[in-house]
Amino acid sequence: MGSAILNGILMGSIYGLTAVGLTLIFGVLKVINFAQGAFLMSGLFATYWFVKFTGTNPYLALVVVVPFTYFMGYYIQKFLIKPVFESEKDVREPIGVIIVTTGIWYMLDNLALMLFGAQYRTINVPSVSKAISIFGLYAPLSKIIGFFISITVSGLLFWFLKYSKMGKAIRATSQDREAASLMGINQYKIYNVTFGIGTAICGIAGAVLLPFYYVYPTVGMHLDIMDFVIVVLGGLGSIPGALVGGLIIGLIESVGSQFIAYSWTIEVIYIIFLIILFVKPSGLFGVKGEF
Amino acid sequence: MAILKTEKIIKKFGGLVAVKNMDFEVNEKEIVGIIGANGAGKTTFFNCISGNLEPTSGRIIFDGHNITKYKPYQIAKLGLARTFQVVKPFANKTVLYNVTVGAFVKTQHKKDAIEKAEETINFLNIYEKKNVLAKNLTLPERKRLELARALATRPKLLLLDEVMAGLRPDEIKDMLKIIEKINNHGVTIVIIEHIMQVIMSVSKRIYAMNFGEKIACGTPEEVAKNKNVIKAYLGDEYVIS
Amino acid sequence: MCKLNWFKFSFSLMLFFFVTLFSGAFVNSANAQKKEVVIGNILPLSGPSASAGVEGKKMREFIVKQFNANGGFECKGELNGAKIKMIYLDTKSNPTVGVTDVQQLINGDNVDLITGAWNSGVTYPASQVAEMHKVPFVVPVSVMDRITGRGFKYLFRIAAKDSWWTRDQFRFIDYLAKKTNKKIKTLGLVYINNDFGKSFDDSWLKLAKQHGYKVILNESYAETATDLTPVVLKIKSAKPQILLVVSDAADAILLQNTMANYDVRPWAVISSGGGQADPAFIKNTGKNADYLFDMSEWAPDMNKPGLKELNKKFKKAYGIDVNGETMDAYVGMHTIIAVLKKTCSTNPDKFRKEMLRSKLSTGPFTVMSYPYVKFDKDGQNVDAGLILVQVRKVGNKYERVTVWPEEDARAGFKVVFPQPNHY
Amino acid sequence: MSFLEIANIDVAYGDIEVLFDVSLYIEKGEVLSVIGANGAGKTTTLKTISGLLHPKKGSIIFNDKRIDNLSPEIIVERGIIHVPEGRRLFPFMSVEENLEMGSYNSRAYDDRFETMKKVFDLFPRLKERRRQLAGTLSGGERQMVAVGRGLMAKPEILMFDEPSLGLAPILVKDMMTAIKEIADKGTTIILVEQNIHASLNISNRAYVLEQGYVVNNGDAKQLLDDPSVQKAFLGI
Amino acid sequence: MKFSEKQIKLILLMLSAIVVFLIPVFIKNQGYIQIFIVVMFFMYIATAWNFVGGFAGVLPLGNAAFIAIGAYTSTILFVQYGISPWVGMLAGGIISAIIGIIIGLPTFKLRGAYFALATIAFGEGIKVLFQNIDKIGSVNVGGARGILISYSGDSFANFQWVSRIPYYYIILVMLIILLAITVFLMNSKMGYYLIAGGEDPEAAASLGVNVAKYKLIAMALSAFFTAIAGTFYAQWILYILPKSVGSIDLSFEIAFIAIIGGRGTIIGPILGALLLKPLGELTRTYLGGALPGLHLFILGLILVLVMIYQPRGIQEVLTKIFNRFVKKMVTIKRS
Repeated sequence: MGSAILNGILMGSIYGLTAVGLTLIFGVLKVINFAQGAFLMSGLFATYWFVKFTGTNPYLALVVVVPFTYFMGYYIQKFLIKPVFESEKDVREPIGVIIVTTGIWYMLDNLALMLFGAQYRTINVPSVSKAISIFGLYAPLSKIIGFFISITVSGLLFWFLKYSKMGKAIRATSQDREAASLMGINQYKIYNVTFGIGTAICGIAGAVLLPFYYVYPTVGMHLDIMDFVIVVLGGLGSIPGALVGGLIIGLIESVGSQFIAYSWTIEVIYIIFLIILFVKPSGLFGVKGEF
Repeated sequence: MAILKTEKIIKKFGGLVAVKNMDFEVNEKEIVGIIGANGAGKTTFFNCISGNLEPTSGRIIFDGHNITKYKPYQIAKLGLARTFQVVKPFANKTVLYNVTVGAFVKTQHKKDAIEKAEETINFLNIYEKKNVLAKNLTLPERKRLELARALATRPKLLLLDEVMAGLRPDEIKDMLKIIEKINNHGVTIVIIEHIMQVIMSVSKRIYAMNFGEKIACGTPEEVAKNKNVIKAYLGDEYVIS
Repeated sequence: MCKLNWFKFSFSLMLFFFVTLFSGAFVNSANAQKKEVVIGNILPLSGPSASAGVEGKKMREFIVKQFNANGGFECKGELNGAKIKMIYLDTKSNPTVGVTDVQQLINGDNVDLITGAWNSGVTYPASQVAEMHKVPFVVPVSVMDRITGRGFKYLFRIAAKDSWWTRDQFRFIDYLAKKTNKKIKTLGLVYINNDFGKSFDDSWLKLAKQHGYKVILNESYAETATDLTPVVLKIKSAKPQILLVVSDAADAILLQNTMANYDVRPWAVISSGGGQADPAFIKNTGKNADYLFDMSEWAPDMNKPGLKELNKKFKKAYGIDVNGETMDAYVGMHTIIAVLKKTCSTNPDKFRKEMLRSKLSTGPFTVMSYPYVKFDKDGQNVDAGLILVQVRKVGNKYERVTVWPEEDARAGFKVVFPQPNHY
Repeated sequence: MSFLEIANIDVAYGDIEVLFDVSLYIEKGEVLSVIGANGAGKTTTLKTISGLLHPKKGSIIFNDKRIDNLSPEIIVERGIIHVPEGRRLFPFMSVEENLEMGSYNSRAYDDRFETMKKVFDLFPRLKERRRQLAGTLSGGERQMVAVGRGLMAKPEILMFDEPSLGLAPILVKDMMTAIKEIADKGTTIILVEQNIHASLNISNRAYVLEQGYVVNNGDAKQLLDDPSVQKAFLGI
Repeated sequence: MKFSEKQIKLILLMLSAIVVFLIPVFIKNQGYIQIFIVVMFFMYIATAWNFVGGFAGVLPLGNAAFIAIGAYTSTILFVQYGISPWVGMLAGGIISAIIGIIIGLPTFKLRGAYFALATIAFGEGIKVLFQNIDKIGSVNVGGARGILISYSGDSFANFQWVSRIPYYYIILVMLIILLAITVFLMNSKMGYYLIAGGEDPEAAASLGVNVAKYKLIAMALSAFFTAIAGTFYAQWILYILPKSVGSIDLSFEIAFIAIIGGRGTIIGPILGALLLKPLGELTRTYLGGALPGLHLFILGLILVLVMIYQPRGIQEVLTKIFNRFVKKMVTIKRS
């Protein structure tokens, strides 16, 4: 039981990390990025190939994976999402961007399928995949590292948004686009950067997941839906909310399954999700406009 | 006889009181104006009457019904129509389509509705635009469309929210003529406007609002001379000079 | 408004018309040739079981290439001189896609015969479509019981069915207990929540009762599960002596690695030839799969005549060793070819008659674990035998080593039970 | 050539034209009022200068360079700062952060702490509230932040859109005093107001807009006494 | 002889109708008939989606759930109780409409993206439910194994045939009926109110439109007709499985077909299916093994391009071309 709770917390924080990018992008652009899962897949593949070619530690791969996913997101926003975003500026319920991001998702997933084939790939890092004992509770080192990376990345992101010039500009843009541009902030550059950061976090999540997970072209799909649930639970646009939402999902999955069949836990998650949506659409912890 | 009467309407948004104790009365077939500076609470007050906002407290009686808690569509069906300050046409549909939606209030049949709609469009002199998509209209045309749509519901009372804003003097003149024409057909009209010279020429009575409160009420001449009104409009010192 | 919509509607129908013309052009070209036997293959070429499908496809190509290069059919009858044309369609492991594939093959490509589909869940509905159209369907792999026994006339299965698999799994457990003098009392059952997993679980539960074992864990997990730790923790706390597992490819890897990482070591883990038999499994688990028992119909270390030579040729052509997947395809294709040779016709009734009459035991059929291929009137290969392999370290690599039945076991290897360091 | 010169611009939102052939200029160091009723085009004029809108026709020249097709952030870099109507603060950022955003442009960023000190001198109230979220401030305080934020950008020209809107009369006076003080320190100011008395009192010159046209302009004090101005508003 | 534009369009319509009805007579290859069925099936479900997704102006992404409900209702009734699928079809439609209303009540209060997410969760929730439930009492739901409908000979009552041609005509008739209903509704008060509510709920309400009520009606209609397609699907494939009738991919595909074609227009879903489905089927069958994923990549690309260059769908430009073409025909006839 204790191990189940520990696993729930560790996995939950990692799920949370996968959702942080999604919530950040929503917070600033007010766009739900359906391609989130595909970005995650890209991060996983990038990590995989880095480890395959260099034979080094997956966490070292961050050096390459983060810039790669950052620029991927940056330019996808710049060339594919921005035109639709601009033309929909005055639309009451903009769904064009949702559809474009879904198109990007299909393209990325199937590009990976054509390039790498459908097979499953794992990397074996015995040094971190072994479960170690902490006060009698067991968890693999890779998840513990993942937990700390999740917390660190979220913390760094929080710090970045709170104190850096660019971070403040991002927050200002998210709160009032027009006023921000009157401050001399180029809002589209901010969007590109935000998108880049959001996808870079997916890259980090990929590096964190790979040591105990596997990668194949459509791997993002399950995590995608999971992430939607997480961000709505925690409040769309809230970074701590994403972590808390992740923890809730992780705990339901891990602890809940000690009482009911594992295949039913997902149903529980959907029901909770729908209830939250209907009762408190702003999420459990979301404060509008705050990260 | 009063067709519309509000008693002590209060509307709060969080801590902000947007409308304070508005008592307001309109008699049948009257044209009544509401004036006030930007942010005086005129539109919020309108929204309370038309059901788009529920007042925090108070009572609204329209044509014998207590409509305080009615939904907008129920109020519209009772014969109280409104236009919006920021026009809200169904942008991807034609003028005729827009107006027909309004005309359906009184009929189930498309033929009747279209007939009524065409009549209304004709009445407002935009017949030649009837097959143009609403998004391709000019501002004055959109304002007329907004009016036509409301009018197609064959209302007893019409709430007009700044139908003149953004129009040129000659266009304003046309609009004033239309408003009088509508009124001559027996429709009661309440109109919000800041351009006082415009509103004074049509209204029989005027209410002036500032900071959500009624600060004056009476004939146009009375209101224009009211100190509170001048102060609200031109600033403090103006009254003295 | 009204006018406009009708116009648009008519316009769409116009377009429809053009598409029709366009496709009509295809029809003619597709039917032009007819001096060949067209065999439709439905396989998982993408999706979760893709690696199995892709390797099966390689072996099929290998056989047919050789067969056609040798001049095709030589027999008395309509097929003399005919060659084999293969058409491959991807099922994505999705039953619906499989069904549409079969319909496409029969109705569009006019195939004479169909083979596939690896996933039981696909084979089950897809074979009905073939049956409706009286097109023979040869199943080399899918094991789900319900596939045969439906009174189908044109369905033939070479693989053993799952009740035989589970039967032999329990015989093996009995064997282990007897051989090692260990008292085996408790079982844990873990299965993937799909048609394949569910049908194994059903018969395990029955057999456990019959054999007098106590099931202390019966757990399913969703196909889409991202983290199997909760399942592993449940195993850890229930501590069954024997763990029976049925998985697809991805989850097999995840489950095995997670168990190893949490040091969850029952006396034995016995899997059911699903994901654990996938070539990707050992590649991605390695040491973590050490001492796992997996059920199989074939293993490369069985000392069968002709196998070495076959492996050499195949490896030269495709760069991989033959394995369970490729061998299933191998027997499947050779069964089809052998029977067609005898009938020298694509007539489905003749095919059925010959299928039921034949007992194939020579030539390519010597490489299997069982001595011959023979079908009963349900179309089931009657003596499809099963073996158990254990994953063991050989040299510096992990391999599937045949350990049971004892007579087939690889020289120098014996069952290791209970596994070292078990709980 | 004047400091800022707008020549014959037409501006439209989509198809809807709101400014017709508007021309105006401002000299360095001046306080210029643009007055008119709602919908007259005052805000549009400011938005066009600050680059949020682009004119369909005509030109805007600042410091001898055309700026009418530049994007807002570049115009900010050049030194024209627009304090928008309704304050438009960043509600979930503190007062200090809001002010800092004002100095986002590269001309002002390095001196931000110094400038902030000056702003705090001008509005001591803000110093007390520096850590408070802007969304929780009172109306007057918000307006102070908005003005302070404009100052933080080290403006050459500072444009105010209805700074007195929604403020109690006493606060209007304070605000106008503050604006005057800013002007006295050498910043050129364009002031858009409905409260014409307050604004004309501190202005050098003024333009009167009606329905998108410039209908009158001249010395602020003279316009203040011009009955036609009063008529434009009250219709008397 | 002279024809007006209207007459020419009518003649073209008649001609195309005749062609569509005669296709099975001329095309003997049932493989192509199969593709036509797939295309029409998607035209049908995308048209049903359009009630909510197009006219009511929101983005539902869980419509596969209704297909699942329809398919499961009729299949369970047929397989276990011997009730004809035609009856089951109606039952499934009604159950689905009721569920549509129940789910619509809270979800229509949500805006934009939240609505889309809620429908995704609803769709996935229904799928997982079907996956996990083996039996309810004596009713065998089949769980993750799905339900196979045994073929018991060609029969109209049992809704099953070996030949594809009956299915062709059934889906064709279903499509024509649905289109006729759509055309009729969109030209009635209901249609006007629905579209008005979708374009601007606030303005519509002020004109007397009970926006919520009409959205719910649209939801019920959409659910009803989608569920009927579910029954068709079950009898056509003769096998249902949660992950194939209830999958999120299917929900997405339905929406994308309508959107690419042009949501909120009657022709949109037709054109969308006509563009995307044959492309998908042909690349899958002819390139299938060679480049798996290519057709989905192309789908994604089309989605992105359409949203950037033709946000109102391909119908806009195609209708223009068609109208120009008809005009030209008029002038030719006249000269």
